[in-house]
Amino acid sequence: MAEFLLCAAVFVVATVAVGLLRLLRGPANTDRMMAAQLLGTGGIAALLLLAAATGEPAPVDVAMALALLAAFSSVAFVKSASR
Amino acid sequence: MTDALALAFDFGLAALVLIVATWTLLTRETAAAAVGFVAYGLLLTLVWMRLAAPDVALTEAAIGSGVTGTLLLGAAARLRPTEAAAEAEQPGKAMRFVVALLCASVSAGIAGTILMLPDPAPTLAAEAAAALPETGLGNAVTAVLLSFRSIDTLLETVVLLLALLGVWSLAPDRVWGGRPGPRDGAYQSEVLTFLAQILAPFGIVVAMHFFWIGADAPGGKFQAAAILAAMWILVQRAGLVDSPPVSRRWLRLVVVAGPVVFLAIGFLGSATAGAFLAYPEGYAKPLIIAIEAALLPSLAVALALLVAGPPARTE
Amino acid sequence: MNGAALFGVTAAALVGLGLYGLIVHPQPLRKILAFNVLGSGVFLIFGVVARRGAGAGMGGDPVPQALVITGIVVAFSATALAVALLLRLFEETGRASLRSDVSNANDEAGGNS
Amino acid sequence: MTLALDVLTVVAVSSGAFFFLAGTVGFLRFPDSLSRLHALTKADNLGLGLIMLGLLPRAGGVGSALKLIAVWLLAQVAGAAVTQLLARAARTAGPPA
Repeated sequence: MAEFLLCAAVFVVATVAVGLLRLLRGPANTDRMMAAQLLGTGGIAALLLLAAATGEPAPVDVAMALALLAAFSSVAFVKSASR
Repeated sequence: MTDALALAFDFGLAALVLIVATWTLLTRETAAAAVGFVAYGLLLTLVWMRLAAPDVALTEAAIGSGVTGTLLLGAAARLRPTEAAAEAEQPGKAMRFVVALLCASVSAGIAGTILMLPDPAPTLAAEAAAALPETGLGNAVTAVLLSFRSIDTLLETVVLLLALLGVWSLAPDRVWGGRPGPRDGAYQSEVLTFLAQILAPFGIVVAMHFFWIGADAPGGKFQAAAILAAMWILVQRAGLVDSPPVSRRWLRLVVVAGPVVFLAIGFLGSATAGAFLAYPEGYAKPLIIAIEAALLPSLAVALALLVAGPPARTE
Repeated sequence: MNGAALFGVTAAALVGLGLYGLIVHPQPLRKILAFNVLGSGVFLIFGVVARRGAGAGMGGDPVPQALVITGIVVAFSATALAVALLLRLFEETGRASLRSDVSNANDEAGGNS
Repeated sequence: MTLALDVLTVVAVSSGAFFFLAGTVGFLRFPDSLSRLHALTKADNLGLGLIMLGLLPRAGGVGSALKLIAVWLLAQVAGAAVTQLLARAARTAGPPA
C-alpha cells in the first residue's frame, strides 16, 4: 500500500510539473501565477500522500503551511498587478 | 523498486528546479521572474523534504517563497517603468559568454568538491542526539538553534533588527515615524475581505501550532513568526487594518522585546551557570520556551515591517 | 549516484546560475533575485552535507540544518534592505540603475555593469 | 473491513490523481485564461479532495484525520477565493492573447 501511495505522489508531482509549462509560456502573468498555484496544490497532495505512506506526521504540517502561503502569494500577486 | 522510484523522482525534481531557476533568471519581464521565484521556492520546499529536513522545508515555504516572493512581486510592480531603460544596459554577447564560462567553472568546481566529500561524512548528529536530553527538547534542530548554537540565533535576531532600522532610516524626513506603504482601502473587494477574514484566524492557529510543536517536532518560532507576519500583511492588503506608524512605542517595544529577553537570559547564564547563554541545570526547557515566546512577536512584527518597507505617509 | 549527490550537483549549478544573473543583469531588482537563487544554492549545499551526515536516528545532521534556517532569515533581511534601498533610489531619481552616468550608457555598451 | 477501506483508498486516490491529470491537461490546452482557471479548479477541488478522502481511513487517529480535513478545507476556501481574485486580474489585464 505504501508503494501505491508513493507512486500516486510521484504521479501528481509529475503531472503538475508538466503544468509548469504555463509558467514558462504564459502568456499573461496571471497564467504564470495559476501554474504556481497548481504546483502548490500538487505539492500539498504529494506531501499528504508521503505522510500516509511513511507514517510520519511532519509532511502534513508542511502541507498546511503551503496551503496558507500559496493563498498569501496569490493575494500579493493580485494586489501588485492591480497597482 | 521504491529506491529506483525515489531516485527517478529526485532526478525529475532536480531538473525542474534547474529549469525554473534558469527561466526565472533569463526571462525578460521582472514581474514574471518574481512569479517564477515563488514557484521556485515551492519546488525547493519539496527538495528540502527529500533531504530529510522538514524544519528547513517549512522555513523555505514560509520565508523563502512566501514572504520574499511577496516583497519581490511588490517591488517589480513599482519598478515596472524603469525596465525598458535598464534593458539597454545589458552587457554585450562576448561579455556574457565569458561570464557564463566563468560561472560554469565555479559550478563545476563546487560540484566536484561535493562529489569528493569524505565518506563516511563527518557529522555532529550523534553528539546532538547525546546532548538532546539535557535540553529537555525533542527536536534536535530547535536544540541547535536555542541551546548548542544559541549565539547564532541571538545575532540573527539582532541582524533582523538592524535591517529593520536600515529600512526605516530610508524614509524621507517629512514622513519620518509614519505608516509604511500605501493605504489599502477597506472593502475594495468582498472576495479579498472574505479570504482575509477566514484565512487570518486559521493562520494564527496554525502558527501557534508550529510554535508549540517546535520543541519536539518540525516547526518553531521562525516558521510561526513568518506565518503570523504573512497573515498580518494579508489583512493589511485586504484593507481590514492599516499599517501602524513606526513611531508607536508599543511597536518598538515588541520589536526589541525578543532580543532583549534573549540577552537577559544569556547574562543570567553568565551569573548562574558560568557561561554566557548557558542554562542552569534543569531549567533549560523553561528558559528556552521563555526565549521563544519573547522572540515570536518580535520576529513576526519585524518580518512584516521589513516587507512593508520604510514609512511613506504620516496619516 | 544517490539523492544527496544529485541535489549536491543541482546546488552547484544553482550557485553558478545565480552568479551569472548577478553579474549580467543590468536591473538591480534582478540582481537581488539572482542573489537569492545563489543563496538558495549555498543553502542546498549545507542541506546535502547535513543529509550525508544522517545518523543517530536522525535523517540529517541537525547542525547544518539549523544554520540554513538562520541563513534563510538573514538572506531575507538583506533582501528586504536591498529592495528598500532600490525603491528609495527610484523615488529619488526616477531611475533604478546602478550607473552613475546613464547618459553615457551608449558609449560604454558592452562594458561591465 | 480493512480490505474495503484499502479499496476505498486506492479508488479515491487514483481518481484524485486522475483529476490532477485532467486539470493539468485542460490548464495547458484551453485557449484563454478564464477557461484555464476553470480547469485548474478541478485539480484544486476534486483532485485534492478525493486524495484526502482516500487517505482518511489511513490517518491512524481522530486527530490526524481532523488535521487532514483542516488542510483540505483550508485549500478549498483559499483556492475558491484566490480563483476569483485571479479571474478578476485576468479580466482586467485585457483580452487574452
